[in-house]
Amino acid sequence: MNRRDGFAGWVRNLWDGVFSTMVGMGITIRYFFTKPVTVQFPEEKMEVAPRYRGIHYLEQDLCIACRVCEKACPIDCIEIRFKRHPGGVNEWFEFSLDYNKCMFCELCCIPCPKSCIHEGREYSMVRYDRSELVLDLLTWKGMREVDLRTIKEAEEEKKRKAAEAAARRAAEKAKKEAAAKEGDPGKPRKKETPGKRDPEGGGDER
Amino acid sequence: MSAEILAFLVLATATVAGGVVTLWSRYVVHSAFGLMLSLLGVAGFYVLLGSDFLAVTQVVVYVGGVVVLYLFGVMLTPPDREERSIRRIAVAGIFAVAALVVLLKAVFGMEGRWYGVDPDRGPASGGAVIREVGNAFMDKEAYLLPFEIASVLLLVALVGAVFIARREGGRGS
Amino acid sequence: MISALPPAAAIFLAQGTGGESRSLFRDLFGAGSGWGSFASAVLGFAVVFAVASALPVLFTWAERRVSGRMQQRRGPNRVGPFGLVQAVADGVKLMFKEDIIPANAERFLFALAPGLVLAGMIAAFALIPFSERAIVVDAPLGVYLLAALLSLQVLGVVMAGWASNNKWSLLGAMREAAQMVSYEIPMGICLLIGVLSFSTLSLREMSLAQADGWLNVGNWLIFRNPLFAFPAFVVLYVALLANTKRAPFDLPEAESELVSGFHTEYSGIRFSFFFLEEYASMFLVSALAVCMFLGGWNIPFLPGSVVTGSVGAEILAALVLIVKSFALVFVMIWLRWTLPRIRIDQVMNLCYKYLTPIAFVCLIGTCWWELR
Amino acid sequence: MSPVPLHWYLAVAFLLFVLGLLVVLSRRNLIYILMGVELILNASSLVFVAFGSYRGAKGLLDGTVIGTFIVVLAAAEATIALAIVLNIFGTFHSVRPEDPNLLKE
Repeated sequence: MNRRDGFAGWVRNLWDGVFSTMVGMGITIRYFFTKPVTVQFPEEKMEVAPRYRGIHYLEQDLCIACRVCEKACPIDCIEIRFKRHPGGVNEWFEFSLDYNKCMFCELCCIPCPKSCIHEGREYSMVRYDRSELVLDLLTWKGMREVDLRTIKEAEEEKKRKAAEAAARRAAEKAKKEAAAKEGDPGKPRKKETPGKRDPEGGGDER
Repeated sequence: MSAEILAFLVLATATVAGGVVTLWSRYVVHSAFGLMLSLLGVAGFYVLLGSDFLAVTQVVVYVGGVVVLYLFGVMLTPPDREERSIRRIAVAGIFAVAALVVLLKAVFGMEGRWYGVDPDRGPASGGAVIREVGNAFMDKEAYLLPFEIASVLLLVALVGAVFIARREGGRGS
Repeated sequence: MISALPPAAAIFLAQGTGGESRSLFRDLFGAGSGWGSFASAVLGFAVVFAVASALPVLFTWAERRVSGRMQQRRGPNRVGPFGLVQAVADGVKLMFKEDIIPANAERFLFALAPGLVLAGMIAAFALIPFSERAIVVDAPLGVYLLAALLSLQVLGVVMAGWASNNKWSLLGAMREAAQMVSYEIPMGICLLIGVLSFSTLSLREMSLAQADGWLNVGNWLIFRNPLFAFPAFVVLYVALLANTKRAPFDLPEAESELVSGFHTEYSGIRFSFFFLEEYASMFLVSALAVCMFLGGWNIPFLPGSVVTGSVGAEILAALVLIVKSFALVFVMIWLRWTLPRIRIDQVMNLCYKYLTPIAFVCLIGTCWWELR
Repeated sequence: MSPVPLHWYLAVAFLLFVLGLLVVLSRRNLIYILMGVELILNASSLVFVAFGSYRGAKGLLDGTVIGTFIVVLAAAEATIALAIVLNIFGTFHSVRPEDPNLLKE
């Protein structure tokens, strides 16, 4: 603060002190009457993003035991044990994921031909012992229905956006070709500044 | 044994023990706390003697002010773990005992002339109410002049202390 | 054990100063001195100790809830309804924690200091008039004695800081000593304004004198003498805030610079003594300001004559006093989460350049107001 | 119920006086000496109040007033003396009474 001399400065300092305290107190009391943003963790959980990668969920009845995910896993944390009976019936023993190692890269879910393994929305991995972090997805019931639905919706959304992006790309390509036919390729390209990009259509960026 | 005597004995122990700590301690801080104990004991005596105003004044001024001042003084000067010298205390003791003898002679030598003082009657009770003390301070017939002089003394002490402690020019300014 | 002695001694002293006082326990045991007064002192100590340790429990809870809400959190809400029992749980935890005395500490002074700090606080609780009769000691010197007991705890803090043998503790103790001794000046002058206005030192008589005004609030000192008593009340509040070492004046225990200052080395039950003292003194100084400036136990908008005499009225009056004090405590908590800690030179500037002159002006103005 | 005899108070006051005198005479540190002076002042104040109290209410009043004056005196003395001690320490880097001896030379 700049130096203030004399009695007028004294009064102004005093006024500043009182006034700024009042302003500050006004701000804190306003916060006092707002709702707390705390989430009571074990009972209620924070809503995660739709494409959050949490503990996996296996749609067992769809799975054909092709072991693609096991092979795709870069850190080898998936272990699958089953017995294939004649007639395509699989007797499952184990489909376990070692969450001590898993880094939630989603590389197991992408190649799945039946897309029956998903990254769920459960993120709490508090256990008393490390061995308890090896979860058998056949018996683990951590996934809620709503999670499954949200995942489905998110995936549909992803597909829809990918389709949209593809359509737009096709349209642009067609436009570009049309422009190229007119023999003036510079102008339309100039319009494609990053600021004009549609914020919703992020799919084409990946 | 009545409660007063018990309280007196406790307070006397505290007072004298505090004085002994002040005399005998190796650390100045211990001495200051011994002094505090002693002063609190004296405040307790004032309560027993019926002078509660003086007791509270003692606590406010001495314990809350002067002792804190000494602690400041102690902490602003280097630690001085000067060893207690029996010889010096013995020499000082001779003087102290001589002074004590003179005092005792003076006090008890004129015991016949302790006007109105009855050593066995017990302390006054309900006396020295704050209102009376205030009136005595403001009474022209009683203590107005000493009171004014004391206020001037305090003012002079305040200005003097500020002037002495002020470091101007030279070292450390 | 050592720590428990000073509070008992202090309450005895406080009881003894009640020369012509009337109080609950004196009446109970007969007005005479001697063993009767000793017994009444013991009982008074028990009651005051209970009150002085029950209120901080409430206030720690309130502080944590309020500060939580001010930061958009919830605060403790697990133990008991709304987390009310949390403070009790914490107290029990502190009691069973290991009580560490550092190897190089002064053992005796280290053990004595928390008790000394708590002593003045608990004794001072005996002087608060919760209602016309619910007062342990109605000392004729009430306000003066209270100021004395408040000033006593500086020594406990300095003792704790020195005995810990820790440089941060010592620095915190020195800050505390400088701060408390300085802020006693504006505090004393503002208390003098109340004493001047009611021409009594007894807190009970002050509260009685503030009854029966316009809407039963007209006689409160800040309304009776608004021009000078209101600034004096604000100055007193700030000085008391500094006296209780609350933020923004919590330099003696500044966590960020001094790792909690004078009680760095304390743990377990002894630490809880310091903790208790801070919260008890929050209530104590608020009650002092209420008794002097905000009408004590008088209920606003309800004439005092309606509710005097019965036991229920006494309880209602005590509740009113507690609610008023709690409002001031709330403002303390509120200020804590509003203002950052100020520097030591700013603390001293505020005291000597701002509060003391304002207090003096208010004092002289009050003299004029009362004589006019 | 027997009250405390006056002589007990006098005994404590004298003991305090002697202790203060011993501190003043035997210690070689200015702060100690000031503390000794405080003890002596308190002893004298105690004697005043004790005598006054055993004379009755009027005497207690006088004793209280004189005791208050002694407290005032002691406070003034402590501030000034401590300021001087700190000044001596600033000049001579010592708090011993024999060290400020420039006038000797």
